[in-house]
Amino acid sequence: MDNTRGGPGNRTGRIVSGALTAMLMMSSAALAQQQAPMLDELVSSGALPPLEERLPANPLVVEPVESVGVYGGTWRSALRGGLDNAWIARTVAYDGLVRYDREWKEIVPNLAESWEVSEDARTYTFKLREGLKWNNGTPFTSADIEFAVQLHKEPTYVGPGGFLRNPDNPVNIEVVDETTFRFVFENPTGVLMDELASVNGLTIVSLSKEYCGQFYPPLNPNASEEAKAAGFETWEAMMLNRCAWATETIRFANPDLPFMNAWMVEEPLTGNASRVTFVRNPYYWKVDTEGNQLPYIDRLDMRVSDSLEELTLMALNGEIDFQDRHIATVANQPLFFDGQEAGDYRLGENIPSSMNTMTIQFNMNHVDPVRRELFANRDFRIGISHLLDRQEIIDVVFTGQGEPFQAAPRPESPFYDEEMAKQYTEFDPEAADAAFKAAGLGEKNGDGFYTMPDGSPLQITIDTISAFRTEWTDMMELIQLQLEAGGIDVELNNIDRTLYYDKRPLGDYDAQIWQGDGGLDVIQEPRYYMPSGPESVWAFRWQAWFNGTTPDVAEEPAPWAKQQMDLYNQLREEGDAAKRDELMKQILQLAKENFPVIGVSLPGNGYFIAKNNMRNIPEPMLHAYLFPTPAPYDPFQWYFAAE
Amino acid sequence: MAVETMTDIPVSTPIKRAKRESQTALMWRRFKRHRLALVSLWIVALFYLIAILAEFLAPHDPGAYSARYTYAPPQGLQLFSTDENGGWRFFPHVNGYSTEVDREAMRRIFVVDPEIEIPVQFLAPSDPYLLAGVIPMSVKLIGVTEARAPFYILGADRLGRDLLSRLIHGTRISLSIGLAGVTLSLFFGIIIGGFAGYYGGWFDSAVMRVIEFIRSMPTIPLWLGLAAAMPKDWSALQTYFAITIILSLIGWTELARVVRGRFLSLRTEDFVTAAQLDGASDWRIITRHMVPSFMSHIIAAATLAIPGMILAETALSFLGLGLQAPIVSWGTLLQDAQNIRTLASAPWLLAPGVCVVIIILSMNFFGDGLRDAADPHGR
Amino acid sequence: MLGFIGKRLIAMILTMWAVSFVAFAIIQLPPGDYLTTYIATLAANGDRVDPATIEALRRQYGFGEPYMIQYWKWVSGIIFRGDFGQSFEWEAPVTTLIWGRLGNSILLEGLAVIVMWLVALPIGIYAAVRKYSLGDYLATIGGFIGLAIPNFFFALILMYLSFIWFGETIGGLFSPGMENARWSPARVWDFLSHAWAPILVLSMAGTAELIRILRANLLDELKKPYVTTARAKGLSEFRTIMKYPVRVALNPLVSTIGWLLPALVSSSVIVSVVLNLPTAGPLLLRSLTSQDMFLAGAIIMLLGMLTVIGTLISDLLLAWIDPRIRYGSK
Amino acid sequence: MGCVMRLIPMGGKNMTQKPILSIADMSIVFSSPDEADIEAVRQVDLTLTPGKTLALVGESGCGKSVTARAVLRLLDKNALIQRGSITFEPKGEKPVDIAKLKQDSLPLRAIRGNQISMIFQEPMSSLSPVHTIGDQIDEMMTIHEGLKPKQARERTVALLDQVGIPGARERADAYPFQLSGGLRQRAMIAMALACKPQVLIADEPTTALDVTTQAQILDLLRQLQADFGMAMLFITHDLGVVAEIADEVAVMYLGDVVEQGSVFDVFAAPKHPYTQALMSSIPKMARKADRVRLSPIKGTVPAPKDRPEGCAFTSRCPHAFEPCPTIRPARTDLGNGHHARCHLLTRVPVEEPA
Repeated sequence: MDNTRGGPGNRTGRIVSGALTAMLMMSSAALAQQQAPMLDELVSSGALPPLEERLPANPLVVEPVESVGVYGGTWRSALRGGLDNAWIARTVAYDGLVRYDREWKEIVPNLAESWEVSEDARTYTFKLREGLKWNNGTPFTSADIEFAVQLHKEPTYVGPGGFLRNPDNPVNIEVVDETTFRFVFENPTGVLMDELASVNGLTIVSLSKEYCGQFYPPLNPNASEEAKAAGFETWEAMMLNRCAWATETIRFANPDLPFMNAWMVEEPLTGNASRVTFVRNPYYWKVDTEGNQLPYIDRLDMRVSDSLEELTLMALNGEIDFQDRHIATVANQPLFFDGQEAGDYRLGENIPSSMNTMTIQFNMNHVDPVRRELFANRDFRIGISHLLDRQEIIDVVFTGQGEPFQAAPRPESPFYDEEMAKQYTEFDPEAADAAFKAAGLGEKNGDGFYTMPDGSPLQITIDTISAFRTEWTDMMELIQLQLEAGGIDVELNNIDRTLYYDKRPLGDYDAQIWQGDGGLDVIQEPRYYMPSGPESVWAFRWQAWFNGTTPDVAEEPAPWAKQQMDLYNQLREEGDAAKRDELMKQILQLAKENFPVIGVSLPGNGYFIAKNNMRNIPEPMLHAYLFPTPAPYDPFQWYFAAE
Repeated sequence: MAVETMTDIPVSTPIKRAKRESQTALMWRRFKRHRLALVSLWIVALFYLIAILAEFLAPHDPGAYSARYTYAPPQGLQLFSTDENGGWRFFPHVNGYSTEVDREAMRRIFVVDPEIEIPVQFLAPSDPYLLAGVIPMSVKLIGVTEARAPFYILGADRLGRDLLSRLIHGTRISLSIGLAGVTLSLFFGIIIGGFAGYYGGWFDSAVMRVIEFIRSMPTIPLWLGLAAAMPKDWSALQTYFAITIILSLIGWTELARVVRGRFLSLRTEDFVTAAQLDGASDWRIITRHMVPSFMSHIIAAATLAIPGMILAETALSFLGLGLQAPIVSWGTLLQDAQNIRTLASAPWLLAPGVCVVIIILSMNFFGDGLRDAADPHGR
Repeated sequence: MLGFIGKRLIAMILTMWAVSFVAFAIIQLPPGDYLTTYIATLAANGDRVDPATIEALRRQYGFGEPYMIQYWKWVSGIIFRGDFGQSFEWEAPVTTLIWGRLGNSILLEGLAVIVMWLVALPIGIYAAVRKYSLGDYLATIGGFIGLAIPNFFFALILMYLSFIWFGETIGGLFSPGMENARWSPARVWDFLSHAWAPILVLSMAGTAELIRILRANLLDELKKPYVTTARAKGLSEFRTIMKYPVRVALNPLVSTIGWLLPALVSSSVIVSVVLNLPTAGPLLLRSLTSQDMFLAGAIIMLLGMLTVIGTLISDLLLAWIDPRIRYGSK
Repeated sequence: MGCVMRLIPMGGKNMTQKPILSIADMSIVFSSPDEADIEAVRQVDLTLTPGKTLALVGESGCGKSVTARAVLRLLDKNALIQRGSITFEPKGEKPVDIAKLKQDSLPLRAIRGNQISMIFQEPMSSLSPVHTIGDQIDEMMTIHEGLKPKQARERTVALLDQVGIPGARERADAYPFQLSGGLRQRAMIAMALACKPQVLIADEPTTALDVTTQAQILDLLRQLQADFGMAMLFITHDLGVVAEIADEVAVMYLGDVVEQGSVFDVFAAPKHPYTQALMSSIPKMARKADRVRLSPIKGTVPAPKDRPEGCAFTSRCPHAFEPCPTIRPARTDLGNGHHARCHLLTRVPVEEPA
C-alpha cells in the first residue's frame, strides 16, 4: 500500500494537477462559481471581494463522495477538556502542501499543485497554486514557507522540528519565485513526502510571514521589547503564544492568526472556554466538481467538556453531528446502537490502524543482568505467548470481537504476513512448558511457579496504566490469572503515565504494555518491529544507541537489531518507494524471527457516530493519527441534507 | 441568721448515688426507646458480620470471571417450585439463562428462562478456603450443585463476575477502612481541641493556626499530590491505608474545632469553676466534667466521620487514587458503575451504591440514638 | 474587638504564606515535571518531540533550578507584580486563565452555601422542636440520605434521569451560544436553568450536615433553664425558641461557614468534572495531572486563600454574635 | 426566733384580704413511655393573698418546684395537671382557671410575667448568655406594655437601680456572666418585677447564693413586696429562710402537703410527725440546760413509685399505725387556717405527740 507513495506519488502528483487545471478551465467556462449564501451579504456590502478574486487561479477541485452538497449548517462535536487539540487537527487543521488520498494509498496535491524529486532524492521542488490567500486575504506564497524554515532554524525557538530540525540531515530552502521553492537536503531522504502528507507535515504551511513576522526580531527589531511589554519573557514565548504552529492547542486561541484551512477560529479555545467555534474561511481554495466553493458546512461548534458522561449523553441525544473520538468505545457500543432511532444518528465503521489491542514488551535492556538475559531470550517470550488464552480474552473483554494476533502489520497492509501475525498465538501450556525449559527456567516450586535458572523465585512485574485504556485493566486481570495458572508469578503495577515514561531510561522495569501502533503505518511507526524510538520500550537502550538521543543510557544492540537499523537507515535515504518497501520487509523478517514483542489480539473495527442527515461521509474509514481521520475524508465536502 | 439548713440531713446523699449507679443502664434504656437506632444497630452489626464471614457467605470467588455471562442480569433466588399439576414444593433454585450474542450491537442478550431450574444447595461443599484467613473450611453458605451452571443472584459485571460475591468481599474492605481513620481523628480531635479550648492562650492560638491552615487546603489536590508521592512499590491496599491515615490527619481538625468551641464557652460555666476550686486536676476536669457535658457532640461527630471515610474511599476511587483492581471495595465497584452504559443497561451494578447508602444511614441513626441516650439532661 | 480582628488578620497573612508554600510543595511532589507529562501525552497520540526541543523547553521554563529559588521567583512575582507565572500548557500567563473560572466557582459555591442555610435552618429547628415527630424522622432520614449518596454519583444519576425524562443534557452552566454572551436577564435565566443541578448536588451533603448539627445543638439548648425563663416572661412559644435557644444554637453553626468552603471546593472539583462546569475544579485537576505547576499552584493557593478568608469571616461573625467568645478571647 | 415574732401583726393586718390565687385539689402526673405514671403532686390546696408570702417547704424532689411551675404552666409536655384547679383572681377581674388554659394561648401569655412572674434558682443559667441583662428585661415591658425600646430601657435602668444594682445604666448592657451571682439574682428579680406583677413566684431564689447575699436578697424581696404589695409564693428547703420571710408555710413531702398554716402556728405547734421531725432537726436557741440533741429523721425518702397508697411518710414515721400505709389521711382543719394530713389527728386523741 505504501509502494505508490513518494516517487510514483510525484508523477501522479503532476498528472493529477494537470488534469485538474484542465477540468478547471472547463468548469469555470461551463458554470459560474458559487459561494455560500452567508458570504453573499459580505460581498455585496464590499466587505469581501467577489469569489473569483478570492479563489486561486486553479482551485483544487474535489470529487464529492456521494453528490454535490448544499451550503449551510453547523457541525456539532466535542473536545475532551481544553487541550484536546488532536480533534481539531483531525477536523480543521489538515491542509498541508500535499495530502493523502482517501484510501491512504497515494499522496495527492493540496496547497502544492505539483512537485518533483531529484534523482538523488536530495532536492524537492514544489509548485504552489497561483493566488492562494490566507483567510485574512493576504497572499500565501513561497515567502511564508521560507519564513517557517527560517524560524525553525532559530536555536532558541522551540518548534516541533520534524525534518526542519533533523540534525542528521539539515535542510535549506531556495525560493525560485512567488509559487516555486526547493528543499535541498544534505543527504538523500525518502520519507519527506510521507511526513509532509501526514498530520506532522503542517508546520511548514501554518505561519504567515506577514502576521507572524511582527513577533520576529529579524523582521521587527522591536519584537523583543514588544514581547516583554505584552508580559512574555522572550520573543520566542510570545511567538509560541500568538503564532503557534500546525496543530498546537494555542494556535486556536488566537483568532487573528491567519489560516489556510476550510474553517477559521470564531470563538477561540481559551483556558476557560466552554466551547470553541469555527466559521467558514471565505478564501478557502477548494471547489466541488460544479465549481461551488467549499466547505459546504458553515460552522463547527465544539463543546469543551471534561465529562465523558456528558458527551455520551449529548451524542445519544442527537446533539453531536459527527464524532468518534473519546465516546465511541467498545463499552458504549450497545448504548449507541440502541440510541440510533431516538438520536437520529447512524454508526459507521472505523478500521483502526492499530494492529493490536495490547502489546506486552519485556525489557531486553533490564539493568539486572539476570533478568536482561531472561527477557532477551526468545524462548521465554514464546512460552509467555503460549500461556495466553487469547480467545478467552477476546470473548470476555471484546465480546468476541477480533482475533488472536501478534505484533505484526494488519491484514489490510501490504506488509501483512500471516505467519508473523499468528505465530505462537495458540493457547498451549505444553508448548509453553517446553519453551520455558528451552529458556532454562528452573522447575516449578511449591506454589507451582517456575523459578529462575538458579532456582531463585521468579516474579515478573508488569507496569500497566488503567487510566489510559479502560479495557487494559480487564485484560491485565485476565492475563495475570492466565499466566499464574500457567506457572508464571505475575505482579501488576498500575502506575501513573508520567512514571511510565520516567522509568524507561532507568531501565529497571520488567515489562510494560501499550497499544498496537504501526498496523498500517508500518514504515512510519516501526516501534514494535525494531528499536526505532523511545516508544520501543522493549529495547530502550538500543534505540538510544540508534537515535543518539540519550547517549548516557545508550547500549550497543544485538546483531539482528543492528542489522535492522542499517536497513532502516538505507530506507530513510531511499527515494524509490518500491525499494523502501523491500527494505521494510527485510526488517519485518528479522522481527518475525526474533519475536521481540508479544501481541494479544487484532482490534475489532471501531465506529463513528454521524447524524443521519450528514452526507458525503465515506464508509468504512481507516482510523489513524498520522492519517488524521476523518480529515483525509474531506470534511469540507460533507454537508447536511435538507430534510 | 444562725439558722441551719436542712439540706445536710443525711437522706439526700444516697438518692444521688442511686442515680449515678444506674447511668449506663439508663442510657441503654433510653437508647432502646429510639426504635430506628435499635434497628440500625442491628443492621450495622449484620454488615460487620458479613465482613467477617465474607468467604463463607460469598458463593463465588470475587475474581472468578466468565466470558459467557458478561453483564448477566440478576437471577434472583426462588425457594419454591411448581410441579406440572400446579402443586408447590420446597426446591431452592435459580433460573438459567438463554443467551445469544448480538454481533451488531456487540453485546450478549440474556433471557432468564423459567424452564431451566438450577437447584441451589445450602451449606454447599466448595474448594477449601481459610475463613477470615484463619479457619480452614470447605463449605459455603449457598451454592449450585452442578458445576459451571450460572449462579448470579444479583447479576454479573462486565467480566461476568458475580456481583453478590464481590459485594460481600467489598464490604470487608470498605467497613474495615473507615474505623482506623475515625478512631485516629477522634483521638487527636478531643485531646488537642480540648486542651486548646481549656487553656486558651498561646497553645490555643497555635493549635488554631495549625487547624486553620490544614483546613484551608482543599483536600482533593492534597490527595492527588500525596497519592503521586506515595512509594510506588506499595500495594494498592498499603497505599490506601496510608491515604486513610492522611485523611484522618486532616479529619481531626473538624472535631478539634467543635470541641474547642464548646470548651471556650464552657470555661465560664459555673460547674467548671466549681471543679477547679475543688482543686480537681485539669485532666480530671476535662475528662470527668467537660467532655461528658458535650459527649453528644463528640458522638454525633464520630458517627458522621465513619461514613465520611467510606464516602472518601468512593471519591478517591472516582479520581483513580483509591483502591485499584483487583482489590474489591465498594468504591472500586462503584467506579465500575460510574458510566452511562451501566446506568442504562446494567443498573444492578449500582447495588454497591445502595449498600453505601444503607450502611451510612444506619450508622447515622445509630449514632443519633446514642447521642440522645448519652444526653446528660435527657427527658 | 479591634485587637481581636488585628490579631486574626496577622494570623491570616501568616497562614496564607504557609498555604503558598505548601501549594508549591504539593505541585512539586509528583515525580517528573510538566515536560515529562507533555512528552507522555504527545507519545500517546503517536506524536514525538526530539530531545533538543525538550532541553530548550526545560531551560526556558527554568526547571532544575533549586527549589527555594523557583519558589521565591513564583511568590515574589505574585506579591510584587500580581504575576502568577506562565501556564505551560496554554503558553499564556496564568492570570488570563483562572479568574473567569474562579469567579464561577465562587458564584456556584456561594449559591450552594445560601441554599444550604435556607433549607437547613427551618428543617433543623423543626426537627429539634418536634423531636421524634413524623416530620423529625422525615427530615432526619432525608438528611442522612443526602449525606449517604456520593455527590458525583448523584450528579451522574441526575444527568441520566434528566436525559431519560426530559431529553435534556444538563451539562455546563450555559446553553450553547450563551457561554460568551454578556450578562443579561436572559443569560441569568439561562444560568439558573443550568445551575440548579450542580447547586442541588453541591448543597445536598452540606444541608444534611447543617440540619444535623443544628438539631443536635438546639436539642441541648432547649433544655436550658433560660428557655423556661423566657416562657415565664409570657413570650409566645415561637418567639421564645427563635430568640433564645435558636440564637444560641446558631453559634457553633456560624463557625462552620468558613469550613464548608474547602469541602465544597473539593467536592465541586469532582462534580464539576461529571457535570462539565467551567469552574476552577476541572482546570485544577487537569493542571495537576499534567503538572502545569504554576497554574495548579495558583489555583490551589487562591482556593486556599478563599477558605482562609471564609474562616476569618466566620470567626469574626462568631465573636460578634457570641459575647462569651468575644470576652473569653480577650 | 425574733423574726417570726415580728411577722404576726403583719399577718394579722392582711387577714381580711381575699385570696388572689388559690390552688385547689391539684394533682400533677408525670407520664413516661416505659415506666408507670408518677403522681408527683397529689391533691394540693394552696392560697396566696396579696401582700402575703406563702413558703413552700420540703426536701428536693418533694414536688414543690413542680407545684410552683404548674402555676405558670411551665411543666414539660409529659406532665399533666390531672385534677384540681388553679384559680387566679386579680383585683376587679373575673377569675380564670389557669389549669384550663391552653399552652401558648394568649390569655396564658397575658398572665405570664405580666400578672404572675417568677424568679428561678440559678440566675446564671436562667438568663440567656448571649443577650444583655437590659435586653432581657426590656423585653418584658415591650411585650406586655408595648413600650418603645427607649422607654423600656429607662424603666429597666430604674428597676435595676431599685433592686440595688450599682451603676445600673452600664450594667444594663452587661452580659450575665459579667455579673456576680448576687447581682445576677437582683437582675433576675428586676426582670420579674418589671411589669408590677400581682403574684411573684420565687423558686429557691437564694439557694445558689452565699449566706450574706442570701440575706440581702431576702431583705430586698421583703422590701419590694412591701412596695408592690404583691402575693409571693416562696419555694425553699431552708426553714431559716421560711422563718425570715414567710407569713404562711406549707410543708410538702413526696407530693403531699402534709401540713400548712401560719408560720407562727406551724413552727410553734407542728402537728404532722414530718414537720415535727424537721423542727427538731433545727438547733433551737435555748438555755444550755435544756438543749436537746439534733434528732435526724430515720430512714430515707422512698422513690415516688414505692410511695404507699396511704400516708407518704409512713415508712419513716415513728408513730405509724394500721391505717397509715393503706388509707390516705384526710386534710384536717386545726383552726386558724392550720391544716395537716395525719391519721393521728383524726384518731380518738390519747395524747398529743411531743
